[in-house]
Amino acid sequence: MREISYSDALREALQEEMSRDSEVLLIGEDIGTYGGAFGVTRGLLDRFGPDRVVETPISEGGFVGMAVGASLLGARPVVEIMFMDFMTLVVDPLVNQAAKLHYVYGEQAACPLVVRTPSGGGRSYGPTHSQVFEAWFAHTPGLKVVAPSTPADAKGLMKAAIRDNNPVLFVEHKMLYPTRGPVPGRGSRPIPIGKARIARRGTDVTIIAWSWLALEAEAAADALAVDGIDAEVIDMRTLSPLDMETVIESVQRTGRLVIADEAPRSGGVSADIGVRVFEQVFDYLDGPIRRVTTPDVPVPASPVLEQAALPNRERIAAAAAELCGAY
Amino acid sequence: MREISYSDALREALQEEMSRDSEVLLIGEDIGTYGGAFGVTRGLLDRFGPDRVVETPISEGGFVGMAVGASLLGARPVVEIMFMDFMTLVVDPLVNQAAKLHYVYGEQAACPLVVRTPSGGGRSYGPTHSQVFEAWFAHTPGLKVVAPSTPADAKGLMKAAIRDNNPVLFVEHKMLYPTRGPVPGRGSRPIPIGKARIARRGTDVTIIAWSWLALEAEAAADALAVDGIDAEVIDMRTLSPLDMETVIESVQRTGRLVIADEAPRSGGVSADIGVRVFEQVFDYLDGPIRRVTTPDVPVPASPVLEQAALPNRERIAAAAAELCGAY
Amino acid sequence: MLVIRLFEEKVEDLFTRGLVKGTAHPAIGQEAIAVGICSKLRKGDYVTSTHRGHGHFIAQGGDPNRIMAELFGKETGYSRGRGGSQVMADFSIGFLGANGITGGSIALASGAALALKNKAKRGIVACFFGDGATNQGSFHEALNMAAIWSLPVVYVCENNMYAMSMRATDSVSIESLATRADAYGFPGVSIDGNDLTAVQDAMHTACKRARAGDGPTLLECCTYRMSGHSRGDQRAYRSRAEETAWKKRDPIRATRKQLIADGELTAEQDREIRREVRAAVSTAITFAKRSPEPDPATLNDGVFA
Amino acid sequence: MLVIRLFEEKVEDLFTRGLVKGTAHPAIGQEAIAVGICSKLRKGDYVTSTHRGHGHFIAQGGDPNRIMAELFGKETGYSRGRGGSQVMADFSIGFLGANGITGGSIALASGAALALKNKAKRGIVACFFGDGATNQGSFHEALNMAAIWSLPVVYVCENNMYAMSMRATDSVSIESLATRADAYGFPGVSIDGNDLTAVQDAMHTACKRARAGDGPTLLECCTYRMSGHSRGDQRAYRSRAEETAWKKRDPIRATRKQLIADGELTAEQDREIRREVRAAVSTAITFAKRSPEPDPATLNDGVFA
Ligand SMILES: Cc1ncc(C[n+]2csc(CCOP(=O)(O)OP(=O)(O)O)c2C)c(N)n1
Ligand SMILES: Cc1ncc(C[n+]2csc(CCOP(=O)(O)OP(=O)(O)O)c2C)c(N)n1
Ligand SMILES: [Mg+2]
Ligand SMILES: [Mg+2]
Repeated sequence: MREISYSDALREALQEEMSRDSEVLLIGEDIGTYGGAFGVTRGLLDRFGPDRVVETPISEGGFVGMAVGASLLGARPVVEIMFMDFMTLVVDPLVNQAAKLHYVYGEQAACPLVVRTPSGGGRSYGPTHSQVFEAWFAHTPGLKVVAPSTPADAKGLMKAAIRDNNPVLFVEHKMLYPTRGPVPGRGSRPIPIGKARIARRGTDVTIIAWSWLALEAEAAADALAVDGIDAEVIDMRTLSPLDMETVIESVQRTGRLVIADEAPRSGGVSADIGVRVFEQVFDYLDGPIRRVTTPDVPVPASPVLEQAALPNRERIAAAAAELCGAY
Repeated sequence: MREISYSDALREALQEEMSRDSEVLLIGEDIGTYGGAFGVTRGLLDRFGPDRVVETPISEGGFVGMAVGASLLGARPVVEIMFMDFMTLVVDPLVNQAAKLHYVYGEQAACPLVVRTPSGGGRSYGPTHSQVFEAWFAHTPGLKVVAPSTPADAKGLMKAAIRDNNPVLFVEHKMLYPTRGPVPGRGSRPIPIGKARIARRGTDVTIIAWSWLALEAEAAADALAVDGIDAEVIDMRTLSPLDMETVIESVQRTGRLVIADEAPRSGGVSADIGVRVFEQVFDYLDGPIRRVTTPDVPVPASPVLEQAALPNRERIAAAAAELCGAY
Repeated sequence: MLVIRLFEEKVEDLFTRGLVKGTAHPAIGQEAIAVGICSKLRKGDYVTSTHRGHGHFIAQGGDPNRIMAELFGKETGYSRGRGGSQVMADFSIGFLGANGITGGSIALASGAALALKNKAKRGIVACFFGDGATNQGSFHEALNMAAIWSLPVVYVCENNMYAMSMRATDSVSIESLATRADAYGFPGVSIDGNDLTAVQDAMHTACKRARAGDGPTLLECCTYRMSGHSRGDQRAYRSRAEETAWKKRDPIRATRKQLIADGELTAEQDREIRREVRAAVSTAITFAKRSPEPDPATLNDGVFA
Repeated sequence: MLVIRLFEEKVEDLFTRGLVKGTAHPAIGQEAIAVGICSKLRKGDYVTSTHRGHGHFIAQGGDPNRIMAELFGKETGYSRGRGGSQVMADFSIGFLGANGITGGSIALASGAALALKNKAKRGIVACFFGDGATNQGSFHEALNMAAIWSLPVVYVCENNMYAMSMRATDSVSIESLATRADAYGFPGVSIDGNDLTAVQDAMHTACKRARAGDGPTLLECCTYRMSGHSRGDQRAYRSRAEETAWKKRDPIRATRKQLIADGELTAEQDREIRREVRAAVSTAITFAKRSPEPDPATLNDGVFA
């Protein structure tokens, strides 16, 4: 299969869905001629025109609220928030409006909305351009949260998110955009939301990750293999609802668990996965779990400090090795 | 000691701190003549005048941002957000500004800000007036989060929060306002942020709760005692930073753990506490933990559905009894 | 007329008897706005509302039985008891929902208008909100975008002189809220919101503009909330004299007087209508009381579509 | 003058050489605003800035060495490497910080002004932001509150015709952003932001008003961002012809010409100043390069005060 980048895969998904369904429209800042801060929507304005590619003033709260309103009348908006850090401004329309509409209004109401946003650190953009806020939205009943790590998953899950009748937060880690991989072409199928992917099979320890850290976890598994440790890597892909079935099945086989999460340690999705394992497979574990996370600090700009803050393949491998008694 | 209500205790703390330090000012909607939606600030406008009791238009994001700015020049604002549900509108100034200021700007900057807000359900106010969002802010490095359950703790922690040089989210469950208890008088001391309180000593099972559910947990313990189960109840009081020392010490003694949390199950503070116990005292536990939470649904308005959604003393007791093998 | 009175009586009834749990915000004194605005809408148009939404809902044709049942938290309510006073909707009649968040519906309405514009359906949206809501950031953001995209929406500001306890004159430094439209470059008009005809006339003009694709209008409808903000409001922030003065300008009384003067209503018809309305309200209450409670077993249903 | 040039040269240097990681937003072409505004401030006054903040910081007296070191992520930087280009401050000179959130500093500035007013310190706050930021809800909310409380703040909108790739004329439906002040009931003035004297004069009036306790002013300073938005911007959204036309209105060139015409600057002095500035910039770069990296062991320090 041809290999394309994560950005290109996203753009293909958007383009195919826009061609397939005229209700799909893009909303966001600088998504037209500029192509979006990370180039994902490049060329789509020319192709679909300004009624389908709606460039907005800098009014995140307002245009997400508008996207919710448009979705009530059948539109399927895909909104870009330029950095996940600015999701702080759109919490109200997502949490107090979008997430509750179907529950309270019933069958008459659906909110087929996708909010796309680049998350995370690694590029020294500093404390207000490097954050990971997935946990807030995974804590919101009525929202779905996906965070694919491969170009193929990005394309498939974007298609699923657009066709889903619920609000979906689509997390695109900014380190992933240039990464490449095989991606099916036109007319490829959506990948179901809510299913984790076993990225690598192994027997000694389960490593759970998603988004950028799923790639780091695979690299960690390669390194562990050299030391004779056979790690299984689960790419969660969806953070809400969590596919605990896949996790539990794996942990029951390996008896050891490492969770990698770029969010600050307190209150991350890692805690949620961890506590569910605790509740469900207490008896199967050979030892405690290890979480590899950013400590409870803002993400510093300086490359030296940023690298000290963020989880990476070395730290994931070290945690797994420690659990396996290798250190 | 005289008994007063939770609201009165808060008002006393505000009044004493305002008298003690002229930098303390109140900011919020309808906090003057109206006295705040739940009456906490009643009388303070008359006493301190409009420069100290600043009534705002309905502009939550704006006036929290302004409070942050004022705090940079030495003011110690105590902001009221009328319902915790509206915290959705103030995430940006708290997370992207207040929480990071000291870390990035160092000693020159402090942000001695308190945001007070009534949380939770139980009064049939419906899905946008009954929510619990503590987990979001506990997930934010640089913010402290307190949620006292007794009038005495409310007074002592409010004093501590006001004197603290960091932004503090002060959660006041709306069911607590009319509850009464002994409260020390004028000049009483602050209660340190970050320390849990053992509300009841016991040997069979540890029940962790905070805010309104701490009272329900105590009632559950009373009920369990009738069945011969001796429950220890820990009132966390502070949700960030977590006093894991007290928790761990207790769990090591009892070997069993129930966590009660009014937030939706996925991603609540209950997950955070649970996973830390898992990481730290894996070997001491006699069985899995039990979390008693609201399921992942919006809080319905109908009393019947609301009661079905929210944790309460019966559910807490049932979970503890199950762990103790009584059912 | 029937609708206005039904509305007032119903809300007053609710409010004074305190038969329902939770909270409710009666729109007593503001009925002419709801009726005047909604009377100009057609099939295919939409309305968004606020925490003070029963009047808008009834004016748009909402079923009083189901509204009342929702206040009682019953399964037959518009939100099957899940929403309560501030969270109910009926999309089939174009009522896109009340809203518990002050200003929350302004962006929603504007987005609905964007969807209508894109579909060239020729529908418009009437967006209700209070004087207090004009100080929210979402008001600013949405009105600006509606302006640049010429969206078919009419912004209806019910300036009832107070946001809870705060006087509108204390929350802004301008004479008229209609001025705010200048910041976005579309017309802002201030009218007497207690004068049904004035509301209808202004709405007529605004609708024409919206339907022609010329963009939004901001209507400031000046009125007075004759009741408290919500249950339990002592109204310490305003004088009884002020309230009495406004009672004289009661829109229901004014409209009745006008209709009788114009010969469109006889005293007999008026009494008849009042009887009918009172009966309809009792029916609604009986309906609500007799309706079943929601089944707790359904609590987790419908979180996702 | 020295400051303006220092600023431009420095940012240009940074930008074109790409010596630092992360991102930077040069204010080339906008120098007259920063200098004109800050030149009217006194000790005890404050400034809040934006993502495009190096110019404001230098104009307010920030140390180029420490700014440059921050861009390099070094321990000697203003934020000890923790903040980067968009997050640095020096409270001792009244610089309350750049800001990574568009519009984020507007409420902060207004709150600082509230604190100053309460203390009767007579200080004022100058609040910089771009044309794009005027579309944020926080702009609306803060300006309204500053108006009702007559806060001592001057809102300085640098209308450089673009917010990233969006033309200001596409993001609003009004002729001049100064009009937005009408929605709050205080003066809004539009001036040529490339004319140092015009900026100073307008700021002089606004300061007088603020210091007298009469409340805020909105200054729209019209200018042009001569460079790209940030590193990597291809500027496909605007024509080279437009850029060339604006080059002719370069504020540095205009100011130099004016000063020479007024006899306040000789060609010799001008060359000397350029030399000094170039040297200062090299010094800053050397300082930054030679400064130590932050110690990773300090990562967790200082989260709480
Ligand atoms: C975001 C938000 N802030 C505060 C409230 C509490 N609240 C409900 S109604 C109201 C007053 C609204 O005033 P206005 O917009 O004038 O409408 P009115 O009540 O006068 O009809 C307030 C403060 C809320 N529901 N939402
Ligand atoms: C809340 C938020 N939205 C978007 C951005 C991304 N962004 C940074 S600067 C900018 C343009 C700002 O335009 P303007 O206010 O005119 O300032 P200028 O860049 O022209 O100086 C954008 C969209 C941001 N930093 N913060
Ligand atoms: Mg009002
Ligand atoms: Mg600009």
